[in-house]
Amino acid sequence: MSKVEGTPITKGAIISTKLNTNESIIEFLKKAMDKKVFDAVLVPVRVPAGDSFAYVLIEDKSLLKDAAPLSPIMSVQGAKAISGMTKLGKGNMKIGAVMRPCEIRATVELTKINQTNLENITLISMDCPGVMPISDFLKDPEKSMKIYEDAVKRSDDKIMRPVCQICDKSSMVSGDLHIGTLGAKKGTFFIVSNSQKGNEVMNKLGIELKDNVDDWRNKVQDVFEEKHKKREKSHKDLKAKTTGLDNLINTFSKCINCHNCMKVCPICYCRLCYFDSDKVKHTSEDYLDQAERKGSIRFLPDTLLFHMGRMMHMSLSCVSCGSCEDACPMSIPVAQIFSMVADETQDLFDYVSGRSLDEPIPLVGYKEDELHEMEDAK
Amino acid sequence: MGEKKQHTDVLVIGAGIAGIEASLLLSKSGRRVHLVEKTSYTGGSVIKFEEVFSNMECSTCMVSPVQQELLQDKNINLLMLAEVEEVKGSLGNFTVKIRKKARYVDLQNCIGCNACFDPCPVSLKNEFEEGLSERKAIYVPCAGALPNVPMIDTEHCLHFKGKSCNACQEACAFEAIDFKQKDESIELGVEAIIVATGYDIFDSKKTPKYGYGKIDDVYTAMEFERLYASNGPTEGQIFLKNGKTPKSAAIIHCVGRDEKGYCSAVCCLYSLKFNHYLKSKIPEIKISEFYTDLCIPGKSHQKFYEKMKETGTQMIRANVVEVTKSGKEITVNYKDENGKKSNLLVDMVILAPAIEPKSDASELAKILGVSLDEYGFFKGENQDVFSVVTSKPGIFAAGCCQGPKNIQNSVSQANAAVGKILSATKTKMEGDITA
Amino acid sequence: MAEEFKPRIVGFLCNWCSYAGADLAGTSKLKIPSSFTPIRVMCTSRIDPVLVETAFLRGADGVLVAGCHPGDCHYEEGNYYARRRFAVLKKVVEGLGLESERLRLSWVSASEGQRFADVVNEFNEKIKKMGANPLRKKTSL
Amino acid sequence: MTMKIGVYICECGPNISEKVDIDKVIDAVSSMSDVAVVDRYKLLCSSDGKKFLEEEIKKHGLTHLVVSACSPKQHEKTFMEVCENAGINPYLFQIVNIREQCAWITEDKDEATEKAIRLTKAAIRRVRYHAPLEKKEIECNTDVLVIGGGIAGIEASLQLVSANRKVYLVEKTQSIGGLLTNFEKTFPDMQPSSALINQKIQSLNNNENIKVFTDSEVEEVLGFFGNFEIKVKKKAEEEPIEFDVGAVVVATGSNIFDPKKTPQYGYGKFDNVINSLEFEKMNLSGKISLKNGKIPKSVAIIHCVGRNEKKYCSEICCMYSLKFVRYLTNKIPDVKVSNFYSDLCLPGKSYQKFYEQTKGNTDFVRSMDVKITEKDGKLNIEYKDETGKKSDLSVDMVILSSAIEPTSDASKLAEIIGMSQGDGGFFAEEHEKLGPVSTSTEGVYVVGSSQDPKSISETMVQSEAAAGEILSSLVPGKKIEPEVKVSHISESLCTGCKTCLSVCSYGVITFNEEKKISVVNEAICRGCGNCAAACPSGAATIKHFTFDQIYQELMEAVK
Repeated sequence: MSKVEGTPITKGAIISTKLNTNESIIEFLKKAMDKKVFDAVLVPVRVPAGDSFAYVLIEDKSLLKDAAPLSPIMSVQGAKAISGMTKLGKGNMKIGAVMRPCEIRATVELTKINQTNLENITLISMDCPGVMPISDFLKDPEKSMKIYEDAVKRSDDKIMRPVCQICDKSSMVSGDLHIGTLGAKKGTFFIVSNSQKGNEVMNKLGIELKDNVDDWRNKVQDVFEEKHKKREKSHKDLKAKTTGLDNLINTFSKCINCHNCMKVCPICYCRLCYFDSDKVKHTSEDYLDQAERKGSIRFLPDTLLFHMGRMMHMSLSCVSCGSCEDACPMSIPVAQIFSMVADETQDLFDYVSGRSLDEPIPLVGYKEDELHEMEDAK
Repeated sequence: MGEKKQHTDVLVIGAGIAGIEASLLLSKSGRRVHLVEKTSYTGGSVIKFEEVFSNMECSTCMVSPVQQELLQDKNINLLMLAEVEEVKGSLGNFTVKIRKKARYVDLQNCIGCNACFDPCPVSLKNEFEEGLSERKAIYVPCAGALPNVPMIDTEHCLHFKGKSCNACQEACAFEAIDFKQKDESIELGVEAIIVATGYDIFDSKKTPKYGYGKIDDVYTAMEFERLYASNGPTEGQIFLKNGKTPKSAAIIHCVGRDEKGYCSAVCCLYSLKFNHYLKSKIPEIKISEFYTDLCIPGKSHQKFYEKMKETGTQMIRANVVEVTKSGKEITVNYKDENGKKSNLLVDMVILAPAIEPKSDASELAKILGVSLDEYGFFKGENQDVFSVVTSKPGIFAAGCCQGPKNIQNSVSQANAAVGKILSATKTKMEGDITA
Repeated sequence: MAEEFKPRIVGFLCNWCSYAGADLAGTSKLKIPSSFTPIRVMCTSRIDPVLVETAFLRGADGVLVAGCHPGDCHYEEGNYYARRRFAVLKKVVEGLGLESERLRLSWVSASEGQRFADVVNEFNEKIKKMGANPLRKKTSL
Repeated sequence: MTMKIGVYICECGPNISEKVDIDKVIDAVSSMSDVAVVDRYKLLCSSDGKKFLEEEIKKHGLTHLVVSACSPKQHEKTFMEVCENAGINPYLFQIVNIREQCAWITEDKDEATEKAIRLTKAAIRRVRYHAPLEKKEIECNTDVLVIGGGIAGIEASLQLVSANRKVYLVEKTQSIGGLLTNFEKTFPDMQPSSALINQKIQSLNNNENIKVFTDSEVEEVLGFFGNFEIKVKKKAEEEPIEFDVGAVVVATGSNIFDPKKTPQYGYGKFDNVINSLEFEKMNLSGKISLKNGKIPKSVAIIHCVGRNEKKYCSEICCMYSLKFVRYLTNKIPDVKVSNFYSDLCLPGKSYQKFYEQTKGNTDFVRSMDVKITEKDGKLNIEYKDETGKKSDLSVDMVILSSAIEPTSDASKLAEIIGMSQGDGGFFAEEHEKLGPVSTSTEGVYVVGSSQDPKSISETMVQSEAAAGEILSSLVPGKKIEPEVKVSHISESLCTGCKTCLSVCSYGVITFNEEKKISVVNEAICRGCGNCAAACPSGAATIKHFTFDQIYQELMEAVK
């Protein structure tokens, strides 16, 4: 499986602070709003009841205090927020959006298919320690908060989403700005820019990008390498457990066709999912035919078709964020399976979802001389 | 308009690619077309090729859709086994006499099941396959020929030699075979005439030094095209007379160029195409091309040449090339560019002969009353080498009957001839329609 | 005594090349297993991968996608797009540990009647060895 | 109205009946729902057969028709006509190929019968999902825009113009005539170019139906075949001129390769090294002379200048180089001319003769690695001859036969019109063989050396060819009948991801910015269905090859 190289960026800014990462990011956003670099920011905020987090578009600086860029869970995938906000136009506000690397990668994918408008958006990511499965968090939100913070301190990923535990793209891959904590000396963090837009923001903020960020870059490289190994290993184990006809059936026959996985998927952008459309609704005659052939047919039918169909439609863009698995009421390891297949389909074209806006999604193009292993021309 | 009777039909002579394209375009414009073809099938020489340079497109895939379109076009009166006998009159009102030989197989009734072939007791060399395979006295030239309706070769058919053989008729379930069919003489009035009768290939026997006809495994380009054709005599398998697969081949360019006194424009390119043919069937084969000047004009062809060279083909600039055979071995003797004598042993030789006018071109020119150039091709207006306008108003020439050229240029000329015809009368025609 | 296994093979054939090639196999009276079912489409680029998945999951023993050779597409480049879609589909099937060998992409031109017959017969033999598509009898999908 | 499907099986004499037990087929399909009548006939494509079908349709009041017979390539059209005559929509019909792809390829009769049943059932299931499709007719504008006022554009305009057809000729420079106006003579006939071009320009100017815009450039081309909207910008004028046409002919010609890019020839460094166009002009001026006014006693012509850089042979350089020899020996009888070349490219029937008649007046040096230096006031040509031996020659003047290349603004124009550029950056024709002057944008034609390097004579033929295509398809008073089996995109399902736009090879899909959805221009869609398979939301469908229709066939196939 092709892995993402750590960023080539060598220069950035090293900021000294007494604040923790969350606070530092908020501080940074405040400054940006003071200087009118952003008119508003999009950032996760803990909901009043305290038992979840939601993306909130904040225009009133004073409300930034409730922001939680490093929220312990991912309730809504950030790309969905961005596309919801900008699909019908860029709007007239400059917005800073603080999201996890996988959310930004999903945003990049959606942008390729015209589902967002990033003109007025600055995408800011941070080194991501992962998020907890929502269900775990909800058992006792207060306790979970502690557990999470503690785990982050110890950079222990065991409590995180399974796909977070094997995420080898947990730092800057794309986007405009990035807050780096990996490899940072105590009481400091890195800010690096990844685009012209990013440079301009830093410029307006009067922060020069002249410090050497090798410590961060090297650490990111190490993390990527290590997680990549882990990822390949876990995919191997997963293959053994879940693939092959019988395993697949055991895995997916639990599915209740609620299609939650599709509904929360940032990449699934269709107005009406193909697999909710009339195309896959058939006459009773047709179902009886199948029953006759198979001996019996379950309802609702075509479970595997749904999952395979989705893999066909979105695995090239899948960012392995794990939202689908969180949303599955039957605890099917759907995100792990999708990420495993996605790695393979993306490999066909040396494609990495969300790596760059300049890489078109493979299915909209072709090379004349490729994929000969797939064909048997004379 | 009233004064003199004006025809609007158009006569097209030759149902090769140029004739077909011209007919379809004329029909699209609403004209009625009479398409006269000498043979029993459409497609001319292009359907003999498996692939065409430089994109190596499958020729059948390219042409059969237009052939189908032609056969189903109600504006086009396709007269096969037919020849123009007499042309009178001038632009706007030519009177044309056409002799149409009997096919003895009814085009409507025959459904192309080929049931009549097996019972036929006569077996002959198949000219379409350059004599590399057999056919019966009732036959289609090759599988997939369009229309897929056989004809009877009366010269060899026992029935027509006074014997009491009715084998094919008995085998036919559709009463499609009609020994009583008569040759017809058809008279037509047409506004204009497009000549698209194509070309012949220079007879390599006229250049004995290449050993053609004397030495086995010396093939002409056309023979080789059929050898490679998946609907040809060997279903595309290339092997020597002794059934073995050749390990080496020599391709000799410009066969007949000195004799004809011109460059045939396509030989270098189809010779390079043969590289692809050979390599795709016999990857390990050693190929040497003997040439003097490489003529690969245009934006796409050098790229094609480079690609062919990558396959390791040896390009030898040579003159005084001669092919001899001693024992089992074929030797190509030549002088290289340093004037040094050299030779090369090969299993197989492919000759790239020149393109020359059809043997009956001068006859047709006489009938039409148009002049040929010194080489026997139809002559363009004044000195214009590429023009489709002949010496007689209302008569146009397109494709290789006008001079050697590739398919693209033949089709351009076909469309140009149509352009000239429609242009000359557009105001009138369009006036009629709008009126 | 069990009846000999006849693989149900579905063939999506493009109108201009492969379907014409199949016709030529017919006019040339070549033999092709009767359990092969041709489905004509104008271009391989029309073949919705979900239809191929459906065929596979509903129990087709083999699915053949056949079109013009690269460069010969009647619509200029349709078969290149088809090839990419097919590749992704095959990877998905493979990735899930299912028998991706039951999916085949072949280029057959209008003059290749013999090749068409060979492709289908060869594929048929291969599927015979593999046996029936186990998905055919699976209820809980 | 209830569905009444008629199913008819053709015996095709013995061809089907001997291999397929037709009565078994009839039994097998009769019970299917919506099937009103099933019958057999000895030969349905015969005139009796067609009459029989027509009567059956009327007699039973059939709404749909299935005919199990031969390949659609044989008789689909035939039976669609039968439907029309019998008054049902021809697309409510499905032909089943039980001859070529069943009877003829199956040994065993039971197997063939079983397959014929399967195929016929599949067709019955499919035809239930057929929708009637209506032929559309589209009004079209028959005027034509011709871009480029060289010989190609002029010839096209003259061929096209008529009382009922305006031609708009747009030329970038201040005068028409193009490259040709720089030539004294044309090869191989050596007739004066002026004779050819002036008289054409005359008739062009005298024709009030040809509107010439000089100093002008095309700014915008919107719309499609039969209905293009054009904006032309004239230099020094504020407002662009707007008009509508039905077709566009691109005849923008070519440039010659700049020899400065091949420094070994010393062009721009040495006074008397000139390129071919400069020489044409010098010759036209009547006097061939060196910079110092003296008459050259010796001249070298270097072939293939820029060929390695461009990576193609420009076809005409060998011939115009030979023409230069004629120019030179005409004006300077005692001049010594040498041609440095690698391969002589003289394609076609009349070039070699020209060569034979010219070669007496010049040396032909087959050479490699040609390099030009200056040595005591003269030009020195160093080269390797064909044996690889180093050699040199001293001359007064050097003419560089430069390659032909696309004009510098070709890509800009391609952008505006939506044409693609192919090998060497020349405009891409629709099909290398069968579509030499059409492009993948219907109604846009490309002629002359903007498509591929070529001679004047070939250029004019292409212009006439484009005229042929246009005159036959855009006839005043006639409407265009587009393909009916085209793609359609559902407004309510489209999510505006533009995937279909990127995969369409013919640019027939556009994006509606207000509604944020993709829209198919059914007038020019070719019906390949690529968009339908590419669209993940199933918003795009292709008529007569819909998901449902194929699904039904499929389900019978895997039954």
